[in-house]
Amino acid sequence: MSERRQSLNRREFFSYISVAWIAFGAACANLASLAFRYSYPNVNFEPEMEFIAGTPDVYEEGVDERYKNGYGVWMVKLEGKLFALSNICTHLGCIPNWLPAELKFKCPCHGSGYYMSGINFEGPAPRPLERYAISLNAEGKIKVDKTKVYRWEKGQWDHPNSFLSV
Amino acid sequence: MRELINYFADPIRSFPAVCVLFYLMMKYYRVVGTKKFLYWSLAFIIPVSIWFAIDPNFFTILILPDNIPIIILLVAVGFLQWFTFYKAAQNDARIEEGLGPLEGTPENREKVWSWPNLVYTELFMIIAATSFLIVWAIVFKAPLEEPANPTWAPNPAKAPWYFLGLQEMLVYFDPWMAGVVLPGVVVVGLIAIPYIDTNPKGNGYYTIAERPVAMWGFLFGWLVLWLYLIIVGTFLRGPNWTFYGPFEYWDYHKVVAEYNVNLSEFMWIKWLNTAMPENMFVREILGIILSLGYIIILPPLSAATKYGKMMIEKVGMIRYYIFIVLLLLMMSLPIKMVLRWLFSLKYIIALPELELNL
Amino acid sequence: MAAKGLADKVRETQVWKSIFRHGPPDNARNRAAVVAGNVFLHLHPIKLKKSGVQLGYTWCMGGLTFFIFLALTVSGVLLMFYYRPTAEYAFNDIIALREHVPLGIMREIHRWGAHSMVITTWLHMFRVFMTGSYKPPREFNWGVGVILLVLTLLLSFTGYLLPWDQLAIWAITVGANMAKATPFLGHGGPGASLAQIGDFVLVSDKNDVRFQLLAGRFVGEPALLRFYILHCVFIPLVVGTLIAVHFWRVRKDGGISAPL
Amino acid sequence: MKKLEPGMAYDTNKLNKLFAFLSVLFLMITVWVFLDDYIRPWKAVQIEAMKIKKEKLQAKLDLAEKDINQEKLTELKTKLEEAEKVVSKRKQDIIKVDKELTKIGKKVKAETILNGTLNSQVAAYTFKYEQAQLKSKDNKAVVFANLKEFKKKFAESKDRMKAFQSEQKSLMKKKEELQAEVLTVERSIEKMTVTRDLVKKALKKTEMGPIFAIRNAPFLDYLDPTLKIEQIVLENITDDRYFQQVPRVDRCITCHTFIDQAGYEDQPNPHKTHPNLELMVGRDSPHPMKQTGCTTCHGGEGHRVNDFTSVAHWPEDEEERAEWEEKYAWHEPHRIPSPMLKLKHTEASCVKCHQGVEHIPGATVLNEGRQNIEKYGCYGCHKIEGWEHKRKPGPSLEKIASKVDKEFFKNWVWDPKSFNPNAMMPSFFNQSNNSQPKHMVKNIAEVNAIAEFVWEKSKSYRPFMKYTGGDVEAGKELTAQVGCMGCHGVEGMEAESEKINAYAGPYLYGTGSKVDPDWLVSWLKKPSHYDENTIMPSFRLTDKEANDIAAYLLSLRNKKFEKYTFKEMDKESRDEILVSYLSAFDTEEVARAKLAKMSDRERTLELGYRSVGKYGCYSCHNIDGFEGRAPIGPELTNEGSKPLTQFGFGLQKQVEHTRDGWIKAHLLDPRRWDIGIDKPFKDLTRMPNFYLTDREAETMTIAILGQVSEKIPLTGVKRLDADEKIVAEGMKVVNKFNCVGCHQIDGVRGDILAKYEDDLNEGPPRLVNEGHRVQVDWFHYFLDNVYPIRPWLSVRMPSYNLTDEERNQIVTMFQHKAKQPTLVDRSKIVNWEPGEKDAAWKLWDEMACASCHTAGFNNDDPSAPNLYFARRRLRPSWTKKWLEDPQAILPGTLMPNFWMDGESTSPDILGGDVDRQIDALTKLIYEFGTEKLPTKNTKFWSKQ
Repeated sequence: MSERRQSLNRREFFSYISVAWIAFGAACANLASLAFRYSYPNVNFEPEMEFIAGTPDVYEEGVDERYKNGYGVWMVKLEGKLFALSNICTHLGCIPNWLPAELKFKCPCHGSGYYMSGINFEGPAPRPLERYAISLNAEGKIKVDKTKVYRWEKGQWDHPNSFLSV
Repeated sequence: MRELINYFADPIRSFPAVCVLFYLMMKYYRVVGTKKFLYWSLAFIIPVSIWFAIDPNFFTILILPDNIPIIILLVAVGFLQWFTFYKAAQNDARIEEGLGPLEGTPENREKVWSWPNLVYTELFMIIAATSFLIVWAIVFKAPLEEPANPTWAPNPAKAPWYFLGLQEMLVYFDPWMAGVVLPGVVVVGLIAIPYIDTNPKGNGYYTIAERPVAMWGFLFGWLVLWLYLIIVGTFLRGPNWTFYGPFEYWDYHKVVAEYNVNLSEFMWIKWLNTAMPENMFVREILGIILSLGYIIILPPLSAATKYGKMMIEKVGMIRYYIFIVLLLLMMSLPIKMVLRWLFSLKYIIALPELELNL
Repeated sequence: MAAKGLADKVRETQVWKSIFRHGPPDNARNRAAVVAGNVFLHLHPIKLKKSGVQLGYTWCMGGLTFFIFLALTVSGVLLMFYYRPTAEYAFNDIIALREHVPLGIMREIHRWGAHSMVITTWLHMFRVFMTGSYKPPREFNWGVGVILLVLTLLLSFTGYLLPWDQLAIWAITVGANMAKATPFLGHGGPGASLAQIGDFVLVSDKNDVRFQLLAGRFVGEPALLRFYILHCVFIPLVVGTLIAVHFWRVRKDGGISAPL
Repeated sequence: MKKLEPGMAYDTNKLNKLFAFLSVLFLMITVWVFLDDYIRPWKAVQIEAMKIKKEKLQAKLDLAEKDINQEKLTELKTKLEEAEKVVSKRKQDIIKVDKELTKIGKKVKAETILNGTLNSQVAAYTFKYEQAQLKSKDNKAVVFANLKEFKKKFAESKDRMKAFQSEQKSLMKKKEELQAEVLTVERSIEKMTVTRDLVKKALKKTEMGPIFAIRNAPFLDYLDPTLKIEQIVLENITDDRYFQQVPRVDRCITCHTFIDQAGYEDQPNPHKTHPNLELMVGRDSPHPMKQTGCTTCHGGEGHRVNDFTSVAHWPEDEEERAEWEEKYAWHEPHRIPSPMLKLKHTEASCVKCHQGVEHIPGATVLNEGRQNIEKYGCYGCHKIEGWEHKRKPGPSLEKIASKVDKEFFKNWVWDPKSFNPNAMMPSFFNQSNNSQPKHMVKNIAEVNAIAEFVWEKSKSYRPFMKYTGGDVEAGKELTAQVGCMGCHGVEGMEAESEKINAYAGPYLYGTGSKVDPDWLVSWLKKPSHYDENTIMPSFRLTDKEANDIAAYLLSLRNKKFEKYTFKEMDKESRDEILVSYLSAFDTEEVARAKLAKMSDRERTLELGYRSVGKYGCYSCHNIDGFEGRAPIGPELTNEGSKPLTQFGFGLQKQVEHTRDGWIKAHLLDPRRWDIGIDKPFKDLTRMPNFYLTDREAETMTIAILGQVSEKIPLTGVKRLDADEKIVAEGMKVVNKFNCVGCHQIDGVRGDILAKYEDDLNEGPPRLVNEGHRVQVDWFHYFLDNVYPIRPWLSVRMPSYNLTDEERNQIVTMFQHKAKQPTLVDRSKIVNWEPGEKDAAWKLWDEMACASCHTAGFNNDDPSAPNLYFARRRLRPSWTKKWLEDPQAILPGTLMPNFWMDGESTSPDILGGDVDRQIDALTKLIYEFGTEKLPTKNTKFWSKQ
């Protein structure tokens, strides 16, 4: 067998065929990566993850529910901090209610309760509610970015983007 | 010059011309099937095509994205048709010399390995085809018109290009013929071909001399009745399905004088100069007789001729009759076309009461 | 040389050997083994007549038709990621495919591929006729081929509606109106008016073949869904099956034709 | 040829070479796909936008830096250092507090754990207890005891926790106090630099560094690209997909990046800010971008982004077209039902959402166009939805015989402009398509027949007054003064007429050659006597005044026109036309037989009748016998959506092949489509020529373009509230009687004021918030019993012939526009506080009110309204506002402001309190005011 191979012009054989297979492989890989890229849409129609929530002075101390239904966010002003609290229960993803009389969030599904700050204190919830990134834009308006999440148990609530000092 | 071409492109004139061309081509296929002919015709066709394409009106139709496949098809068919003639001419010459076809020579009958011969060839074709498709896709965007609107029809409303031959037939036949019966006959006829054609020669190699009937019949249907009609339907039919020359602007308001008369009207009003009979079958009696005669009486009559007898001897009664009926049905299209052009004949049988118009 | 040595070492590993059960296909045994042992390649015979590999003889149109069918399947499946066959979204989704979906030529590949497949099918049949390859023993396979041709046209035709633009619905309207004229089965066809018992109309615009095709009297949303299913599921399955038959019979009827 | 290996069809080497070649080609093509997909034109635009933004932010940053008071900043910084020193002295204390904080933190944490455990125990025992109760288990009591125990513990733990937490808080506060100096200084530094820091942050985002490159690299751009397609999804506005209405998606902002951000006005397109952000696009405007979108107004294909042309941009003019063709390879987009409107036509779209109103604020060109449609009465012949309530544009011809001479009538119909260059009546004859002699003969026959027919139908009318001759000069002055020019242009006062551009009534030109003197004087005196439906009001002229005005108008003669004699009817032509009518459904023979049975007179009248129908005279004029006939022209309601292929361009190659091109060309010369086309006489285009100016045609084109079939969901359109609906209805009446010809209503129109540029006070009063000014019952009374209010005016408020409903609509219109209640309880206005009344009289004297409002106080000529009638007329709340600052309500008014800048001119009365002074004065006016209303003969100076 090796003798037969010797009889071929080996260098030529190897060079052309390897160029051919490498180029062919690369082209196929190219097409495959295109197909991969194809599965990520460039535009989507989900509710916007970023929204402008007015100026800081519109909020009073306490929980503000005006962005809850549209964007799923409570704007909470507490002890000189304004933050955007997620309205998704950390237990099984239900939507808790804000009970202004008892000053707590109470989840109707399994009874998890959270303080105004988002810290859980009763029921099965394993951890506090999440906070979203909040910042001021160049016009001085509040921008809430739901793509960035800050979690208490990771010590992220001290991150400068997780609250606004007011 | 352009006016002249516009004038001659009208199916009334171009159809006979195409038929004549077809006749010449088949008759002198050995002249056509030479490289010299190919070069000369290329030398002629390429500048002429360029000249055609320069015309803005023709160009707009030409580069409609959905018309590109037709151009590709035409180029491919043009070349391959020449190529078959070329091969057939070679083979036929060899056969006359008693050498047998090229495909049958010992070196071509030699068995070769699928790997790498066949597998590589296929791979190359796949790569080439993929590349071609991608380039085509990049260069030409798929058409997209206004959103579907059931209340407003675009003008012209055309079927996909591969059905334009059928749509062109609609000019001459009612939908049940052009859209149902004739396509059905085409499919049935195609399936029937191997069973009718008992000629054992020409299996596995290009030849024309050895199977003239099959070749003339098939190529006439394929080139003239199918492809030519697609060309007409695509390039020469504009708004209102009116004829437009290749260099003509598609003016929506073009009006063509056209008034067609039924055979029964010819008969009763023009020839007999009486009123139309009340009974519809009586009214259409001539058409009915002619049509039935065409399909029922012509076959036995033809069987009695010299050619008929010869064929029956070769293939047997049943095959002969099936063949003849299919042939007659195929020929009904050019016959109807010619009748329309010569006599403005609308229907041979006009029974709108039964939706039966022929 | 070092590279060559490495290559040889790779070839001797258990993994390589488990995948490629034979050596490089440069001798008779391996050439046979590679074709016979590979599920994709074993469609081919191990050896075939020389004319069968010559492009001048085969034009490779049948093979291309099959390849384009595969390419259409892949691109079609990918298109289904972004296309919803509803009157509400169909047109907008087609615009999206051009305007913002990544790889903006997917639709073009599919559409031009479809046209190509029609062309290659025709040319394949043209070649088969020219070489008389339908003659015994291949009569049946020619018939299968004719049916595949019809199905190819139907595939293309059903797909024509999906962009849901004026071109689409009016082309389908023109096409579907021919079904209306089917003798005895379409309400505008000859003989339909005979199929009537008193007031009871057997063939009318709401129960004839066109209605069956469109699921309505005109091209509307039900027709869109129906054509979508026909285009994406039903016809491709039938075509796939018939292609298998067609290939099988090519092998069983003595491979690619050649002079007897 | 090389000998091949056995079993081989090809040389393996050659195969490999070919394979290599094809593979490399394949690879290159796949790379091409990648690039083709990656390179999209909008990306370049966005990069450009980033650069622009960077420049702008840089400038802003420089400004912010400059704004920061550097001296103060350094001062603060030194202060900070000092503060730090102070604080560092308390280091020990801080450390101590920190330690305590850690300790207490630990305690809190421990307690939290305990608390949590107890909480769960409580929950668990609650459940257990409930179950035990439910199933009546034996251990109920034990469980309950446990539950109680845990509850107690939980409560205790909670208490402890609260204690710890409050301790924690106080410690934190303590720590803050210890650091107080530093914190305060830090805070004030931050306050100073906050703007700068924000801008800096934003500037950082415009950097195009390696991260930017990676985020937007091919293939990797799925991660989180910064260059991306931006879109607005409009739930309230839909695309018509014919089977479905689909929320519209506009992606225009992908390239028009700063369209809603102020500050980019100086940039070229597409980066320019939208003009007039307060009205359009701006976040706080009535049409915010996210709700209104872009294509709603501009049209075009908003969902497309890849190609300048496919978006269906449309150039403004030839110049821009050429520019685009070069710059963007623009061409006319194909297969687009509605391309973008030309920029100058954008206002057409307002109509889509603002329906049922006569006037769309801000849409100046559109309003002008609609006004022109009203002026020329397009709606008479063409149905337009929403215009059905308009009266017929032309005068009634039911009694025409008594008004003008038949010869005049014929000549007028033949060519109105030759009599009156400003005639609004369009020209039907001698146009480009019917000026051939063979057509003229027939046209002349038709006009003769029309005249005969109209005279035949004309009812008899006898003027109730005789013209007795008058003073031409006095008449001219009266014509100029009383207010005729609010509705009429007048010959002899061309300059003023042009300024006012009135159109509700005809331009009075050559009147002497036109009308019967007796008719004229009767008409002036009492228009409704001749035509009870006329909108022409009575000016309450004395007989002398009427005669004087008539004398002036009769002195206007068109001598040239008077000499015209109209050609006799060619009877053969008449018969020929009649035959063509009669043979519509019959053979010519039958038609001729029918004709033969008719007398000569009958034939003429028949042709007259047919011709009135043919030319649609009845669409604009009331003619007996044509009541209820459908208008003659095609409906224009959806003209703006009509497919282009349905417009016949004839042989007019120079007309732009667009909707607007056709419409404008059609308006300028409707007969042009017949040029070069052979049509039978009866099929010639009949739309008459209005000889419009280019501007008129342009604005009308815009108004017509807005008539589209597009459906906007109710949630998307401007919906009128209860008040606005009433206002819209009332405005229809106001426009019908052309009140706006004289009165400017809240800033709109008041055409005649153009005549009083020098002193607006001489013109008809501007009505600002009129519904707030006057009382409803007074208004009703006034409209029916007009009496002079402002003694200095020579222009008169005429008396209209209003129905009760119309009067009601006008009054409620003003009332609801001002959002006022219907009635004012006048009995409760005046309730004097002790001493207030005296103070009021004192003010009255000090301000010398009676020096202008003299009526009833002295015998001087009044130069201001009679205040005795103010009680019934004015609303007290308005009166106060008026007194407070008349200029704010009616700039330029002669009423002085006595409380300039909130300071009284009489500081010693009522303590100089502005509000109390105004209150007192108001009360005074209502105190001495009378409940009786004046009549038209009431003198200005009368107390009653």
